[in-house]
Amino acid sequence: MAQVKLTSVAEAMTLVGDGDVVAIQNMATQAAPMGLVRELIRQGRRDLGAVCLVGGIPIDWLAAAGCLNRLIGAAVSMEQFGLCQRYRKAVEAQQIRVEELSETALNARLGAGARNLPFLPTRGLIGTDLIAINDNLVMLDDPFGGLPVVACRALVPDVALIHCHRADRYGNVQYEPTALWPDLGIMPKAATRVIVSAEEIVHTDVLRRNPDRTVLPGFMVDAVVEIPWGAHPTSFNPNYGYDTGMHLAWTKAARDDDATAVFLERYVTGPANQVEYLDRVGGASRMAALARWEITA
Amino acid sequence: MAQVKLTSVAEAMTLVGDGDVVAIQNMATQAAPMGLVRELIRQGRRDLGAVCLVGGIPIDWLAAAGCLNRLIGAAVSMEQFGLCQRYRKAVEAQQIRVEELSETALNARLGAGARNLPFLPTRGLIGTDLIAINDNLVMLDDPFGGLPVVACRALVPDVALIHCHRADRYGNVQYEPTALWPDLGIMPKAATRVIVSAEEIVHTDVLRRNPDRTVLPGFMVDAVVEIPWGAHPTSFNPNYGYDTGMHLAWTKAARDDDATAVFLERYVTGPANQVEYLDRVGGASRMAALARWEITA
Amino acid sequence: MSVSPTAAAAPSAGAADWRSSPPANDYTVDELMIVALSECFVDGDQACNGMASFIPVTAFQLALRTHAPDLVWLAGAVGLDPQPDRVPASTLEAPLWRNSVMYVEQYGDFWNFALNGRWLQKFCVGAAQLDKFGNGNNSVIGAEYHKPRVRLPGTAGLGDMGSIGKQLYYWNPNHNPRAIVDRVDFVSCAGWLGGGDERRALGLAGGPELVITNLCVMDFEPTSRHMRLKSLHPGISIEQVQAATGFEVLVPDGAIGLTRVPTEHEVHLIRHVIDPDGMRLREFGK
Amino acid sequence: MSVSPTAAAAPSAGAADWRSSPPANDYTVDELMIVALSECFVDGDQACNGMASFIPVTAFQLALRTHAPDLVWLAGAVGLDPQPDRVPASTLEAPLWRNSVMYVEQYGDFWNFALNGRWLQKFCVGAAQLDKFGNGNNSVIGAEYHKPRVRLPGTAGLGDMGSIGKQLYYWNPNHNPRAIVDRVDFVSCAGWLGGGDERRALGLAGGPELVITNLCVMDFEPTSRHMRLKSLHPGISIEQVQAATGFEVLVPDGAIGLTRVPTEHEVHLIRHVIDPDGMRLREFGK
Repeated sequence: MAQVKLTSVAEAMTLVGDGDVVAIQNMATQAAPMGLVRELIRQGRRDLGAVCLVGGIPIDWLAAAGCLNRLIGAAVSMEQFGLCQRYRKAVEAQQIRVEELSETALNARLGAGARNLPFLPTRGLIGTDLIAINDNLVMLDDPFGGLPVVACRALVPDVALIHCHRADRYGNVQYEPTALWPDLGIMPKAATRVIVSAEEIVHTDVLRRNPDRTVLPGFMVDAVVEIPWGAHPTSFNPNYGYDTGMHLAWTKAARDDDATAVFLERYVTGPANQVEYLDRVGGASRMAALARWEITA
Repeated sequence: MAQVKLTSVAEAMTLVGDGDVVAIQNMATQAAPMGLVRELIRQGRRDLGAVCLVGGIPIDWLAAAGCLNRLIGAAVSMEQFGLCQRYRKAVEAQQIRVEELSETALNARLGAGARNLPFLPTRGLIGTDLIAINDNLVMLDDPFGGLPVVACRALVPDVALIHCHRADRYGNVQYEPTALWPDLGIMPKAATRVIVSAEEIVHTDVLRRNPDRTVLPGFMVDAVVEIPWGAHPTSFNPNYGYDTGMHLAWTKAARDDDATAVFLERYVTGPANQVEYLDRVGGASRMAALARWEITA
Repeated sequence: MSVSPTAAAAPSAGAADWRSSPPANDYTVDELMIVALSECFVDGDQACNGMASFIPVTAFQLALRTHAPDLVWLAGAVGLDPQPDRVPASTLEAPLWRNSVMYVEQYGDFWNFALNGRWLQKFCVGAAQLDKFGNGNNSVIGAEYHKPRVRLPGTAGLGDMGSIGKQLYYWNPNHNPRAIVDRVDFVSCAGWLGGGDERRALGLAGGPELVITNLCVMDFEPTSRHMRLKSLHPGISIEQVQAATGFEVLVPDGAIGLTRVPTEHEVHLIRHVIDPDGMRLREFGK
Repeated sequence: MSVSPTAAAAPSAGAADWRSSPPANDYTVDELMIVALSECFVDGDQACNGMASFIPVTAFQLALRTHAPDLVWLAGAVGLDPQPDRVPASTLEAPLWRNSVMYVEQYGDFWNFALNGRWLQKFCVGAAQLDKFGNGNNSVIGAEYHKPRVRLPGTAGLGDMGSIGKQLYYWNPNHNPRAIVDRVDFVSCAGWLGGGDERRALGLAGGPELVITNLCVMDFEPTSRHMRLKSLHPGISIEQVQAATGFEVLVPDGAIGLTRVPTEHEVHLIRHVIDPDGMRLREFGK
């Protein structure tokens, strides 16, 4: 299995087209593939649909940059840093349309997509107003005479964006022992294309030492890119914590259109590469502090 | 979570009643909870239904001892050691009735049981003769207009029997990094009661060193028993290989009713405990050879 | 076998103190709410928390250290039985999961546990809007879903937890008539729906049990399923509750009890052991 | 970045040899079958094996060492790209998974890959009975399912693989009229069903491609989907095939080709590198 998938971030992100549905790994302040997301913005992708379980700062930056016109997910929130204000304003201005799903319904839609099933059922959402407004959900009688279920139509995102601890050049992806969020468990299996950024690219023999930690086989991955600190400013357990200062700087900038534009230029579209980005957000000393989980207030 | 689940094998197996549906972890020659199964036979349980993905020697011993009257599973085979002859004869004599499912259909039935759903769908089995003869499978139209699916009715076994590498006294169960068979992934989550045997009972602090290796939380487990070499004569990777000599001795004995009775008395009902059992199957030197995976011819 | 003889005793350390401790004089409303919520959890319960859930997280840890040492806490739906140093700045980040016995994977495992009716009996809900029948809304404010006046974070796990047989415990540190309303603008967490038998008729077990606010504790009248005053926090009047609520709260006949005041021991645990950094005060905008 | 410059070259070591190696004089039928099956797998394919699959396992490893270094082998549906010492006594036990890049969990992961139409394109099927339309039977011999004359092991993964769009490659080291029959007693692996369009009408992609036995290689005529002779093993006649088959095998017009003879290099790899213990001979009752 020697097909090499290692490439540059610029090349990798050409696998995303305007209008694509893009599944983005993320949980509030955790584990977002930020290096990949910033490149999406730099390349000026438009009319994207984002899929996330609980999207945080990547959704807000994509919304602020005008890349999104729809979102499929269970929530958008930066937890302690509050709602994503640019996303919220775009929804309220009807620039982004939301398909809001419970967690089991999102998992069911993606699970059906991964397994080539037309739908999967859940018993979540029953009684809520979220079913009637969604063409991808329908009440279905149990053919065995039990209680009805909510059938959730298969969702096959065009692309999934994933960040991981290490990968080899063939796209085999490893995670350190840590909490695994649903995005990783099912998003890349449902998506047509998969782009992975890794803290580190290693020789395949390194992966063979811990085959239980490999979470995606190379044959599912279309492109892999080395991006150290690639989840910053979100956390990437156990390597580093989320960057409190960066989240606060964003929530402050996001209140104002001009400040938002300045922020995006400085941190997203301005830096030519990951090294320049890291310099602008504080460089090696700040990364070392994040690695000690010191910036968590 | 200090509720203590640690008990004796004799006490634990009283959680299984005559007539129960018992899900048994196993894959051909691997990872069967043999210490628990032998105790089921010693206690003379009757009219059991066994659930297995691919059952091997535990199914054949239960069949030989007259404990089973039905089986739900995808296959029964000891792979290189051939078909399970006592099970086969009992089916051909209509003493055991078989509900034969493909692997996805069994996973769907158990998955629905675990998730309190009335059914889960699969696209496996379509076109085979296995659907029409099974009341727990029915063709169902896709409510979104796509291809039909096979709805698989929820299965909730009364008890699941699991063997693991280590557990604490509260029933938190750990596996070493190794192949995880579907039995472990879903059987104990679907079953009403869960009985676990462990190679070793350890302090909870030992589990806290590798929380990613914990596969079942104590709150799902009803009883935990320490049984070293508890999967013998099946393999338990990485600790030890399957016992070739013991499998061959069984396949020879199983050809003849008297030899079968002698075998069962000697190895199953005769030994009063695991120490006596291990003595009869070769003692410490043989176990050491199995730990080196030397007996694999 | 290597079981330490002290293992079983460890979780109930300090158990003697909490029963005999006198009421505190200097408790604050956050501590009162935490104690009231803590009392809802008993030995054998399994409970988990979501995002920004400082009051539930503190309440679970208080229960574990007092009356419910055998409570099972699945922190952030990820870390089983963790031993955090203190309540951290996030209730859904790694510092909460220190020394966990198990990491639970979300897609494969957490919802296996949660959907199964036997496990995770109780769930704490923070909702932007809550109505008289215990329905929650974290989706949108405004009449048209796709033209919202305010876009809220989204249903996340609430859209499941409301429908799959859990007992729901709402908490709200800011009891006001825009938050506790006659009818939610949009049902993103199923409560008693239109009241009466409507929820049960859909085959839904469980449902809203209690509402704990900065003013009072409320339950739901068993026939109508209408929100009802259960106890007033010390110093709060029925009129104050009524003025802060967007509908007429049911008031039972006879005297209304007072919410139990935290003991000195409970206040000590909350302030100095569980949450010395005062993260719980973030829920009060501090 | 720590990628070794030699990593990409490693899998194709010996690639020069296999193209120029002359036909072997002393090959045996097991080696002939393995080479024929090996040719079915090309770079980029993903393939997995089940229980007691010595011929497929040897064929995958032969393909990896010759014409298909980029074949992805998911050994026993568990170990990705392993480096076994030699073919072990079981094709579904740990010695096969030595040095795997990934362990695939069955419930959560393997069927995600297998059910998805894009991955695991080809599957090797060993069936107790195989019929003229490529339907397989590993369930029961006899007219009544619940009163079987012979209880076979069970459908296992075949009941899925036949229905979910895979290309099926049957192998049988003992071509005889009780194994290759007019109609299977029971369909536990869906082939071309009743022939013609019947399979496609059910929305099933994929289907039986080839049958490789100890006598010949057969495919399926594209319109009728009836089993058809493709090549004869050296020294075998059409009449011998016909006598060993439970129905009339289609014979195409013109000359029937011979199955390609293994090269000296292929024989060397099979006998001395891949399977020095001769585990493949177990399929021939040795």
